[in-house]
Amino acid sequence: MKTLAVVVTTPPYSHLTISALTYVEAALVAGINVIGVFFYQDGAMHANKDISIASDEYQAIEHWQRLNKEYQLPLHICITAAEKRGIACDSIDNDQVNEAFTVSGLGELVELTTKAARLVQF
Amino acid sequence: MKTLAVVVTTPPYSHLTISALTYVEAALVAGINVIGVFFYQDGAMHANKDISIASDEYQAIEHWQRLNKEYQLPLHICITAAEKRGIACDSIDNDQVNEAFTVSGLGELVELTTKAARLVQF
Amino acid sequence: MSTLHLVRQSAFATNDFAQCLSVLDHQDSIVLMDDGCYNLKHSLMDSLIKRVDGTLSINVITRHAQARAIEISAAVQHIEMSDVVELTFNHTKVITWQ
Amino acid sequence: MSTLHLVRQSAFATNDFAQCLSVLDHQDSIVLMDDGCYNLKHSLMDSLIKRVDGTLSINVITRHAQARAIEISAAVQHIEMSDVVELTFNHTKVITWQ
Amino acid sequence: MTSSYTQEKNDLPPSNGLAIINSKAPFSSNHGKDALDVALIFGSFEQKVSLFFQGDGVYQLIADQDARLVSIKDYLKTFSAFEFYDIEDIYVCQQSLVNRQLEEKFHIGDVQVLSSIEFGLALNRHQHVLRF
Amino acid sequence: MTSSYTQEKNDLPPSNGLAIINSKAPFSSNHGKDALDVALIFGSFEQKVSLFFQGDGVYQLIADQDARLVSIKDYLKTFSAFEFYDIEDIYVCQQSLVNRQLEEKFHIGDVQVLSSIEFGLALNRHQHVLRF
Repeated sequence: MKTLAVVVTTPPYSHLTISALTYVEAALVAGINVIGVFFYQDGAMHANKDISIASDEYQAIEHWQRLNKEYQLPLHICITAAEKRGIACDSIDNDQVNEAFTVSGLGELVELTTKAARLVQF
Repeated sequence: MKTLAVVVTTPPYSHLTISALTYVEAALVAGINVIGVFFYQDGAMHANKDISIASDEYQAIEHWQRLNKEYQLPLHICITAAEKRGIACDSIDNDQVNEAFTVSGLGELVELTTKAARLVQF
Repeated sequence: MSTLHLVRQSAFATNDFAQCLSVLDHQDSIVLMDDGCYNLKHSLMDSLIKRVDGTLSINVITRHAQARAIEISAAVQHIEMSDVVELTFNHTKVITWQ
Repeated sequence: MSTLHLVRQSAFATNDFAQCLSVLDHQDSIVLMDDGCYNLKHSLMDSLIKRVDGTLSINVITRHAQARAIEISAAVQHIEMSDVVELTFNHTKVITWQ
Repeated sequence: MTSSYTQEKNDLPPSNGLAIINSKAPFSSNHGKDALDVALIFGSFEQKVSLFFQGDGVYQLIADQDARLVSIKDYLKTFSAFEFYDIEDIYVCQQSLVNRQLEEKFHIGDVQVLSSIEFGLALNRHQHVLRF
Repeated sequence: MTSSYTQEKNDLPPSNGLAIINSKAPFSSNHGKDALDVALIFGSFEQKVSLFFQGDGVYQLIADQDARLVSIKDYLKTFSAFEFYDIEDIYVCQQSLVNRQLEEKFHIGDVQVLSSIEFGLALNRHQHVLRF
C-alpha cells in the first residue's frame, strides 16, 4: 500500500492551495493511502470557521471538507500556528475551528512523517 | 504641518511589522501628523482579537493599541482583507475586532492618500 | 535514491530554482508547476536542458503553463497532476521549492 | 522630485533590489532596512556605490545591520529610524521595495 | 501599446496622483487582485491612479492567459474596466519583458512600453507610490 | 565546522530520517523559527532529523548576531539545544556562504560546510525533506 502524508503551509486564500488540493485529490483517486494532511504556518488558517471568501472565488476550505467527508481524509491543524493566526483553540468546544479539522500538535507531524512512505509539502 | 499616512501589509506575527511600528512611533515623537494607518492584505490580521502570540515574543498588536491610545492614532483595517482572513466583521457588535481598530473600506485608503503629504508602505 | 523536485516559483523573482538546480542529481526529475512554469523561459533552463541525458527528466503541468500563456518547449514533458502522484512514488523522496 | 527608497529584502533571495536600482534617479536616497541590510555585501552594491556622486545617498539602519552581524561599509551612512522619518519629508515620495 | 514617450509628457508637472507598481505574477498570490482593487477604488473616487508593471508583474498584462484552467477567477478580465474608470496611464517595463522573452502582446490596449529610464521618470511624476 | 565529508559517510544507507532545508534569513520571517520547532519536536520524539542551510538560510548560522537589537526574541540561541536532542547533522552550503561573502564562523559547533555536490548527496540520504 502506497502511503502519503502532505504538509500545507499556504493560506486558504492563496491560489497555491489549489495545487495542493488537486494533488491530494489525484492521489486519493489513484488509490493512494493519504494518511493525513498537516496544516502548518499560514496553512493553519484553513481551519478558521469565520473565513469568508467571495462566492465566485475558489472555495479551498469547502474542497478540503469534501475530501475529508468522501475519503475520511484526516486534516490536522497545528495549534500553535492556529493561535498565532487568531483561531481560538483553547476552549473546550473549539467553536471557531471548522469541524472537518483536528487541532493537533507538531507531534502529529512526527507521526505522519514516520508512517508515510512519502512526505510532500505544498 | 507634515502629514503622513501609512499602509501596513504584513501580519502581526511578522517581524517586519516591528519596523512599521518603530517608524510610526518615531514619526509621532517627531511631531508628524500621522493621519492614519491602513492595514491591508495580511496587515488586516492585526485586528483579530483572538490572536495569541507567545508572551516572550514582540506584542505588535499591543504596541499599535498603545499608539492608538497615546496619540489618538487612527488604525483602519480593510474589511474585505479582514473577512478573507477569518475576522468576522459583519455582526453589529464586531466582537472579534480589536477595539483599537476601525473597520473600513478601501475608500478610507483613498481619503488618507489624498490628505497626506506622504504615503509610506510597510 | 532519486528525488522529485516540485518547482513552484519563478526564477525571475526568487533564488529558489537556482538552489534546486545546485543539488540536482542525474537520476532526479523536475516538475514545473504554478509560477515555476515561467522558468521554461529562464536562462537557467537552457543549461539544464543540456544536462538532460535520458535519466534526468523535466516536466511541466500542462494546465499551469497554458493558464499562463506559456508555450511548452519540446524538451520538456507535458503532464497532469495525476502524473505527479505517480512520479512521487517513482522517486524515493520529494522536495518542494516554494 | 526625488524619491526615498526603502529596501527591505535581500537581493540574494529576490529580484526586488534590482528593480529598485533600475528606476533609481541621481537625486534619490536609499535606506537599507530589515533584510535589505544584506545587500551591503551584494555585487549590485558595488556598482551602486560607484554611482554615488554627492547627491544620491545610501543609508543603512544601524541596529538592523548590527542585529545581523553585518559590518557597515564606510560608503554608506549609518542612521536610525528617526532619520528615516526626516528623510521621508526631505524627499517628495517614498517607495518601499518589499 | 507603444514604446514612444513624448518630451511633452515629461514636462508635465507632478500629477499628484497615485502610482501602483505591480511586481508579482498574476495567479499564485493575491497581490495582483489586491492592487487592482486599490486602483478601481481610486478610479471610482475620481482620483488619478496610474499602473506600473515591472518584474514578474508584467505577466499580468500578457495576452491569451486563462486563469479558469487552474480554477482561479480571472481577475485580469477586469483590466478592461480601466477605461471606464479613466485609468489611462498604464506602463510596462520593457527590460522586464525582454528578460522574460515576452512579446509586447497585451490583453488590454493603451499599454505604454517604457525603457527603465522612462519607467523611472513616469513613476517620478506621481505623488504617492504603492507596490504590490 | 569542517568542510570534509568522508567517503565512509557517503556509503551509509539511507538514514530514513527527516531533512529540513532552511532557506530564509532569520529575522524577517517566521520560517526559521517554524523549522526549528519541527526539528526540536522530531528530536524530542527521538526521530532522526538533519538540518540543511542553503541560500539566505545560511544567515541563521552566522556568529555574533543579536535579534534583541531589533526587539525580536533570539530563537537562534535555541540552536545550542541541538546537542541535547541528538541533532548532530548540520550542513551548510559553502557556495551560499561564498556568494554572501560570509566567513565560516558560526554560533554553534559541528556545522559541516559542504560543496554543492556534497550538500546534494547528504540531502539524498534522507527519506523525507521539508523546506522552510
